[in-house]
Amino acid sequence: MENSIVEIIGAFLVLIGSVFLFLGALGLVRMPDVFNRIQTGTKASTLGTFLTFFGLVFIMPEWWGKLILLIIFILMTNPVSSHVLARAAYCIKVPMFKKTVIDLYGKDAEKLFKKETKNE
Amino acid sequence: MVKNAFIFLILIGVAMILVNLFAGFTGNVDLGQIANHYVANGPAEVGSANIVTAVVVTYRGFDTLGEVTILFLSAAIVGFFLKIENTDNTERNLKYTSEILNTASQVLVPIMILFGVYVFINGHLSPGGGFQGGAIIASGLVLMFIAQPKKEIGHKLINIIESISGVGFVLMGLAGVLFAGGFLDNNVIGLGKFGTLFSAGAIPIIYIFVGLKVGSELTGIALSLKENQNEA
Amino acid sequence: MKIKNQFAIFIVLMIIWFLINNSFKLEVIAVGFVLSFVIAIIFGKRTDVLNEFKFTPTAFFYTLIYLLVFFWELIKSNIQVALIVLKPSLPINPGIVKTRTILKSKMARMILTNSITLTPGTLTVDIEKDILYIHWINVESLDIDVATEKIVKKFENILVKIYG
Amino acid sequence: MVNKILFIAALIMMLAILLTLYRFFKGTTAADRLVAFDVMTVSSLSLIGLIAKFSDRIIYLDVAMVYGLLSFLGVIIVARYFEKGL
Repeated sequence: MENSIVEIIGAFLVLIGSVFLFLGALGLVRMPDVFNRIQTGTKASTLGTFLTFFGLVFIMPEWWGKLILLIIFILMTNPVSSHVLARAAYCIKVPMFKKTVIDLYGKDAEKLFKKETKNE
Repeated sequence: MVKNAFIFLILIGVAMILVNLFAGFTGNVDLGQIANHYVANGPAEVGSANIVTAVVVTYRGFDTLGEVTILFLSAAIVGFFLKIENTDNTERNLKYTSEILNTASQVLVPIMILFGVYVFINGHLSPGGGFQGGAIIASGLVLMFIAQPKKEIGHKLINIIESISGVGFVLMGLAGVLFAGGFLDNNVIGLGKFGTLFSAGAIPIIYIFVGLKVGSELTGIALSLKENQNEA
Repeated sequence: MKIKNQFAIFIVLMIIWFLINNSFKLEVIAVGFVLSFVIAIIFGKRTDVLNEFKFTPTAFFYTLIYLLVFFWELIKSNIQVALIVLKPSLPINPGIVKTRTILKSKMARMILTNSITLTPGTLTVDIEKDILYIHWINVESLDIDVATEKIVKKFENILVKIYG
Repeated sequence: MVNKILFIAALIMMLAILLTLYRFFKGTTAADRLVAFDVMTVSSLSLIGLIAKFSDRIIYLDVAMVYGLLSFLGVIIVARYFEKGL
């Protein structure tokens, strides 16, 4: 069966994306504490999903609308959820990696977590 | 050690399920007698590209009305008991949310509501329908409650939308009795061209009412829980 | 001001409606128009972040440049993460540092923190007024100005031109 | 050719999901499990995209969209619960 060169480029993009997803999962297993795990997990899963859907645009050109929408959606929500997650993990005092060099957040965080929204 | 072995056992089990799903999934292809009737006659009689929608809204439309009523009852009961529980009018002070989440939710909430409406308007063409679309709308509003605790939505507005859509659903059913074959018959306004947005007779209109009703009921439950929760 | 908000939401929702439906038939356009109009009126006074974009040719030009810079950094960060994960010794040196930002617009601040989260070795933990708290996988400097120069500046310089 | 490459990609994605499941069960803290859940749902999003291509149905992308929305909302809600902000 014959495939055009464009489709093969798309398929290789999907393959590279899946490799990045795999590396992110490997980082999730190997990294020593929550914050490093969030770092590898977010970056790798964002680029992996982005490349997968971008490759599918090459293979299925008539689906471009929904695929582009999914890409925009992933680029917008994934960093936000990892930021909220990191903040919550700091709030419940998850132990940090023992080789952590410095933590300039500690003093200010005490104040920030006590702040409340007043009903206006 | 025991825990690790246990985790690996679970992982192997999940892997085998995935391989089975991927290798050869053949569903139950033989249809029963009733299912055969629906598949054979559904598209011609109802004009809906999605057989499940045809069954839920037209052939079994009365059951759907009952389900929506049950959901309404549960929402009313949750509101009622939480009102009794919280008699001292203390206002809760909610924790400070991060500014990033606030900004992201301002952009996302209108988009989520638009997507919910898309799901229930296209109910006769694609998977989805009134209940699913209503649930998406309600989750968009839950995101707003979490990320912007200061913003208020009145119970009154939700109740008005809910009552109007409930009455509209029943009126569409009665119109079926008057102008067509029976309660909730969808031949009221003609079937239209098969497979387009304005087709399948009254199904899109009924689904708009069902979606708005489900969405406002679930939002009402979330709102009561948000307002009346005591600090443990 | 409220009219401008509603108009911005309306345009964004119409674009998303066309992307979802992927067709330009008359009935689809009509339904989308009514829907976006109703939602824009309801959310007009709650959503004030979408019209902070400056609608000038310069802003559009710099948006294009921003996208290019962003994707380059995203690819670089993934290669760096892959190299760290694949090495048996795990060469990391983590810590949380402070940086500064001069941006005022809410939308620009969100885009800035999202970009920082997706670029090499950094993760935004919190933001408070003009201070950003950043978890850095390889801490290179504890000084607030050097850290700002290394992490924030490359995006901030472009975002200032887009959002003012 | 294209289908073979996509099949290999799907197998690699399944391996990735299995690895995140390992972290999900191992955990040690609740935050670790939440991170694993986040990465797992985003990975399965691209798997749903591939399944849509294999069975040639665009409507499965709607399913992916709803799945992504609900997983985002779930992560946010559990994280707010950790902060005692609900």
